[in-house]
Amino acid sequence: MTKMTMVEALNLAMRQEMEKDDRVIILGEDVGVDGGVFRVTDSLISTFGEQRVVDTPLAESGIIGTSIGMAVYGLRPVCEIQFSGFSYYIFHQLEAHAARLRHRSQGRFHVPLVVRTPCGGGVRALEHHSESREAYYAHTPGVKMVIPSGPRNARALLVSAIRDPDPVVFFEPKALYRAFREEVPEEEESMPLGQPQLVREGDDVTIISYGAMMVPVLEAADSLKEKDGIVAEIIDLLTISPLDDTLIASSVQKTGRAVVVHEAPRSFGPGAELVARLVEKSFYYLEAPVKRVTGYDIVYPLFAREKAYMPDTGKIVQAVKETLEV
Amino acid sequence: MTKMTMVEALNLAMRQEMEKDDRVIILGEDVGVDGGVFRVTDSLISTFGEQRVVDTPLAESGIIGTSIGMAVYGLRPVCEIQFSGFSYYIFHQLEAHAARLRHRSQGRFHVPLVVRTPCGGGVRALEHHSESREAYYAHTPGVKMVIPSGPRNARALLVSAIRDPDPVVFFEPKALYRAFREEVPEEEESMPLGQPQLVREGDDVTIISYGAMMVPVLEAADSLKEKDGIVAEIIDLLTISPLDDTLIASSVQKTGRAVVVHEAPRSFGPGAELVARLVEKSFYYLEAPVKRVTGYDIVYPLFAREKAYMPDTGKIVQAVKETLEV
Amino acid sequence: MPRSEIELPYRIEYLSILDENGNLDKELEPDIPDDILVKLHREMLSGRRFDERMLNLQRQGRIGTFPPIKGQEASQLGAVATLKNSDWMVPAFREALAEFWRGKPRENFILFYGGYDEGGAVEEGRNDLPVAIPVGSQMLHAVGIGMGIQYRRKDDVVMTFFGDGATSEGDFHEALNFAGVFQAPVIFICQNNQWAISVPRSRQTHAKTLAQKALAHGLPGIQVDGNDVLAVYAAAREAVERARTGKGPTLIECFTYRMSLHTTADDPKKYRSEDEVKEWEKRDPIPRFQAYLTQKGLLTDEVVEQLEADIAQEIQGAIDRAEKLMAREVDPLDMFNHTFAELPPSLILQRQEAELDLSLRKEEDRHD
Amino acid sequence: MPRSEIELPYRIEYLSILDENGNLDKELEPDIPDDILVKLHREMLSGRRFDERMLNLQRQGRIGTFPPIKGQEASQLGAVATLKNSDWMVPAFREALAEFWRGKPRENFILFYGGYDEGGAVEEGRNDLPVAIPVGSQMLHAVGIGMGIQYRRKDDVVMTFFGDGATSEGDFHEALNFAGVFQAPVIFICQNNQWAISVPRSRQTHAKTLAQKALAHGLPGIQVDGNDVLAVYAAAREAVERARTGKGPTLIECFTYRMSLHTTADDPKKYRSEDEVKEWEKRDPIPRFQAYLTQKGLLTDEVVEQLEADIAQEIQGAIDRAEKLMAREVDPLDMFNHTFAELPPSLILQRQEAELDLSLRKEEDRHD
Ligand SMILES: Cc1ncc(C[n+]2csc(CCOP(=O)(O)OP(=O)(O)O)c2C)c(N)n1
Ligand SMILES: Cc1ncc(C[n+]2csc(CCOP(=O)(O)OP(=O)(O)O)c2C)c(N)n1
Ligand SMILES: [Mg+2]
Ligand SMILES: [Mg+2]
Repeated sequence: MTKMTMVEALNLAMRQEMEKDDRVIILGEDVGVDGGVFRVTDSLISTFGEQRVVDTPLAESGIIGTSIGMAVYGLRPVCEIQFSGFSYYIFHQLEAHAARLRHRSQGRFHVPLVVRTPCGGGVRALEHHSESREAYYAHTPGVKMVIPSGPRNARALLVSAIRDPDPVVFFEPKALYRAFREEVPEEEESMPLGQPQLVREGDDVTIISYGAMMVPVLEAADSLKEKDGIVAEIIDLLTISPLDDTLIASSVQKTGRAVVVHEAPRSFGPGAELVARLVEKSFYYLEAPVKRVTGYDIVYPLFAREKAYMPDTGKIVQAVKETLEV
Repeated sequence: MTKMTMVEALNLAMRQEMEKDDRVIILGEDVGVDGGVFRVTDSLISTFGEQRVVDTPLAESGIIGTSIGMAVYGLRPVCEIQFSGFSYYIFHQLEAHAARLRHRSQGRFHVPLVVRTPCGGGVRALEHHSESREAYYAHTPGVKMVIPSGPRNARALLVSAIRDPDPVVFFEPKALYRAFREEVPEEEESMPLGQPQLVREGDDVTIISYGAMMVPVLEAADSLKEKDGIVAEIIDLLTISPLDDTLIASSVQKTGRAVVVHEAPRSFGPGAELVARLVEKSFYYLEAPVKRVTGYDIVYPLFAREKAYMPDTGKIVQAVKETLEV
Repeated sequence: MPRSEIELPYRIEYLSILDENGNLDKELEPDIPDDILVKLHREMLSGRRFDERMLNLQRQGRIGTFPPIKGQEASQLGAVATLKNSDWMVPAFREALAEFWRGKPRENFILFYGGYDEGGAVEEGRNDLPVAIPVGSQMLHAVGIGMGIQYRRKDDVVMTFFGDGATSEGDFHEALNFAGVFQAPVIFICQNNQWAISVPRSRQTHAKTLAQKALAHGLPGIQVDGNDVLAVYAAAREAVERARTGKGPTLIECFTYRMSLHTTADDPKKYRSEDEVKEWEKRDPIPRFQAYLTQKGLLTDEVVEQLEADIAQEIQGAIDRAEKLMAREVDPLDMFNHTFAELPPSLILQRQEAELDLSLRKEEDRHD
Repeated sequence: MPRSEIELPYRIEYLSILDENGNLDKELEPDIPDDILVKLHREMLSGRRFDERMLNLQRQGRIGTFPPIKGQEASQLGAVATLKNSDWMVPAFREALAEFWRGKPRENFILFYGGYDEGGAVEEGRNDLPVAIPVGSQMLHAVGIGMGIQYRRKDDVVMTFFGDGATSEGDFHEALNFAGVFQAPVIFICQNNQWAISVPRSRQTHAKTLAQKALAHGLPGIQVDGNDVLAVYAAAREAVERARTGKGPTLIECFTYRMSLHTTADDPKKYRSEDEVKEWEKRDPIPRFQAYLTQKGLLTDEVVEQLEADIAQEIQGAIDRAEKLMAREVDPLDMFNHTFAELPPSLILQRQEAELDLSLRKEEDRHD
């Protein structure tokens, strides 16, 4: 197995799916010759040509709108929105059509498209380049919302997203693009959408998170174990929506305590749904209030103040301790 | 005092604010001669003229984008998006600019605009005309999200929204437009944004809701009282975001039980935040899991199946009983 | 070098062949097979009658809000009649006649506006997208389908419909622009019926015509008399031919008129004069075409009379079939069927919840 | 009546006055006061040097990603120089020079790209919106401001900037269309620098020019040599005059070139040839204008030498001031200041939480 960055792993997923399936087509701004501003589609154009790796005009609604048409026609467009902060330009198309054409046509049509887009902060970027608004998509019926947390699961989930018969919004935590390498098998590997993963077992508390936050979550768990003897069970959602809460429920029914971590603003954020699900299914097992460690409900600051905005190991450790102390 | 429908009350709010303040300007599709497709801006054009009641071209992003410019210039645009199901066309402008110009300009500019838009179901409408997606706006820092529940508070809240120095998304439950009349004083009346209201006192359970769902909620409370002797305390949020949970907390600390009701899809919906807040602040008072009575996570069906989709008195009664039984 | 005019490849033209007074421009008269001419007439008439019946049904509360077509029969049918079966059609929401031409059963219209999702079904083999209500959003889908056709090296084309109001939406321009860049085989048919609910065409844009919007994207654009089915057909056939032979997209503005209500929820008296409507009644697309066909010997008064009877019966049949379906008890749980290919666990639970709720209701009803 | 051309009110023109070989079209030479000419030159040169210094700072990691201007000095400054102080300016993200002309302190640029929200501040009295990064979104704000000006019966105008890429966004068309319908006093300045990151102008649209996009909305459009500051100034002055006298909006396409990187995160070698860049270097806006001023007796080599020294010092001053500010410890809690006019209760709690967290951190740091 080769050690790959997330960028390389995502590239591999697209390359192999394109080799296997001529319905798979890449569209987006700068995805061709430039290989994407983060190089995720690097050199795909030289292998597959301009017909299959399409540099589009600068128009997000145009990208998603034509992708919907292609998907209805029977292709499998994988389109890139350059930053998730610009994905709101596609929102009306996604909500009104991608998410609904299956229903509207009573099953005659469906829209197997993937919207790949880099999300999240921590890379000292400009305004609109650090946001995490997965909740918008997660709250939209008819759309699946996926966020990987490392090269290997990024590759495997993207493969499944491409094969999925329904629209998938695929957020790529840009802070992880080159943060670390993982063994990624050359041979085909996929992972079902809709299944959170148990990353580490523990008895004292359950930490639920996803995406780039898995890094400080794991660090926090290490620190808690070493310094405080607290053993956290860790769950990586991977698919935010449709959310399967089976694993979360069983874990918290064991540990009795939970902390939820995400970069997104707290209020009406993904963490709220996790708390609500825990209350619905596991109320009587909860021994302490579930804590949310999240971004604040403010405009994401420029990078001089970014560290103060972002959840990090310290904040997570603190929250876990508070959850256990009570 | 005159008995008014919500349509009339909203019209009164705009008329009086326009009389008092020449910065207030109405913009939207069909808001002029036609008086709006629901007649909410009826005859304002004949009083205030085309300069202040502006029929725009059919372009939602254009409406909000020009309104942002007007607001920055010092006016107070009140723009109408014909149905909230089309408000996603404005999402990028709202998120990227209306919600951020104060921050971006470090306080030099602010964006005092109101986006009025009819929301919700129950009126046997076409596709896209029945949705409730307040969570999108509630999760957006820099934007306020308001939903009235009757003629009188609609008028008073709209007055405050118009006067507010920041952008307000004002959802008008179209099912309530002409559903009932209330006494609405001719003299000026406003209500602060950001303050949920205690609608009815009770000791057994707290029901939290807003908008059109207040009707079945109150009906359910009546029925529970009469038939089962259960006395529910009822809270009407009015402002969804920024959410002040003080009243909710104190109520549930008294009753120990809560049911949340909204039309919006359940997952990642507004109810999740309410549950999360209750868990954060009132966990040790909760005697039963908080129940959510909501729309399902599916495409809103056409009206032959609408009744089955919508929360109603029966579902609320049932949820309250389940909450009390445990 | 200094201040000079830039030559653009396209000029905007206007086309009219059979005018409201029955004058025919022989030179331009398109060569259309007799059976197509007769079918066009039949469908126009049938559309007019269907509209009338639906208005009745709506007023009786038997269906909900719907958008009438009256006045736009020629511009819809003249355009869509130039398509092959394997071509694609992407309508807005006022193109029921075009959809019927393509094979949509009339009862589906009634079901749809009667509140039954079933009415949105698109039959296998008919390459049309369903109705798109969000204004301006559907043209991009047509372009994507066109790009798919190019990718598969087919010689099919895509025709998409939209109104004058829709040309103000940004998505309209993104669609024209993508179509231009990729030279996709798309025919953009603008139904300029002069009104977007209460907003007149003159307020929609400062441009003299809608056809000239093509120039922004380097495409040919033409304005045609949309109440002249011959002109619409001729212009559409030319555009279809261009698209089919790889010569790219065209924008056609059909200059027509919405003679009736925007939808049944609308009251046009608030915003337009009776006189204007009367003026346009003179330009009604049906009488002039009927006169033309009569002159050509393809129609007689008796034939028309018989036609009216046939049409009335046909429509009644569609109503009967739809009402029969609507009279049956629907299973509300069907609403869970088409959100995803497969129900995810969270929706299985919600479906169970809905099922339980429905059964409790039934029980209560029994006890009441 | 039959097939006829429709006369449109506008044709698209091209304007060039002082070409890359120093040829001057005397007839068209605009009458610009000497002090403005000299100031234009100074600011162009200063912009070039500022760009170079910023690239250095960025490479040293002292600031973050930023978009260089090199090559577009004339098209920004020629345009903005025609505005009055009370006029409004709505930039995209590559118009720092236009912003400096309007009075933005250079240190704010450094602060902004150094990651300090403070750099976004707009001083009282300067009627400019801050940088807008979402492509194509800001022109609508300009139109709204223009509508505000009309409403208040002022004779101010609004100038808005955007790139070639931005003309593909739907919002660009909605802005032109609203401006046309309301005849708002807006000057749309398209900085066609031939590239939108890696996408060449030819791929952005099938249209021959970007100026012709005005035709879609019934507006006058003109293409000018954007590296010819005289042509840009002349065209902008004409458009400003038109807007100021109630004659409505204009679209100006400045045909120019991005001689440097898209942003400091970009590698243009991946997508364009060195030859192309070399060709455009010959058309550099600065040398030709400098030669023109020298010929006019407004500049000498010595003056330019002195200018270079002054500029270097000025820039150093801005860097020093910015770095002094950046060296101070910032209060991260400032990030809560500008979400709303007043902090709502939920944010007061979050702010307290952040404060507590920061103080815990400080404590930990002390213990480490
Ligand atoms: C994005 C969007 N905005 C508003 C509406 C409400 N609406 C429905 S039809 C219509 C007018 C459409 O005018 P036009 O495009 O000319 O089509 P016509 O109705 O004349 O056929 C409006 C504003 C909508 N459906 N979609
Ligand atoms: C809506 C949106 N999509 C994508 C981007 C990423 N992006 C930043 S600049 C740029 C290219 C802009 O090209 P152009 O309009 O020609 O301006 P230029 O950079 O050449 O000045 C892109 C794609 C963005 N900022 N906003
Ligand atoms: Mg119309
Ligand atoms: Mg450019």
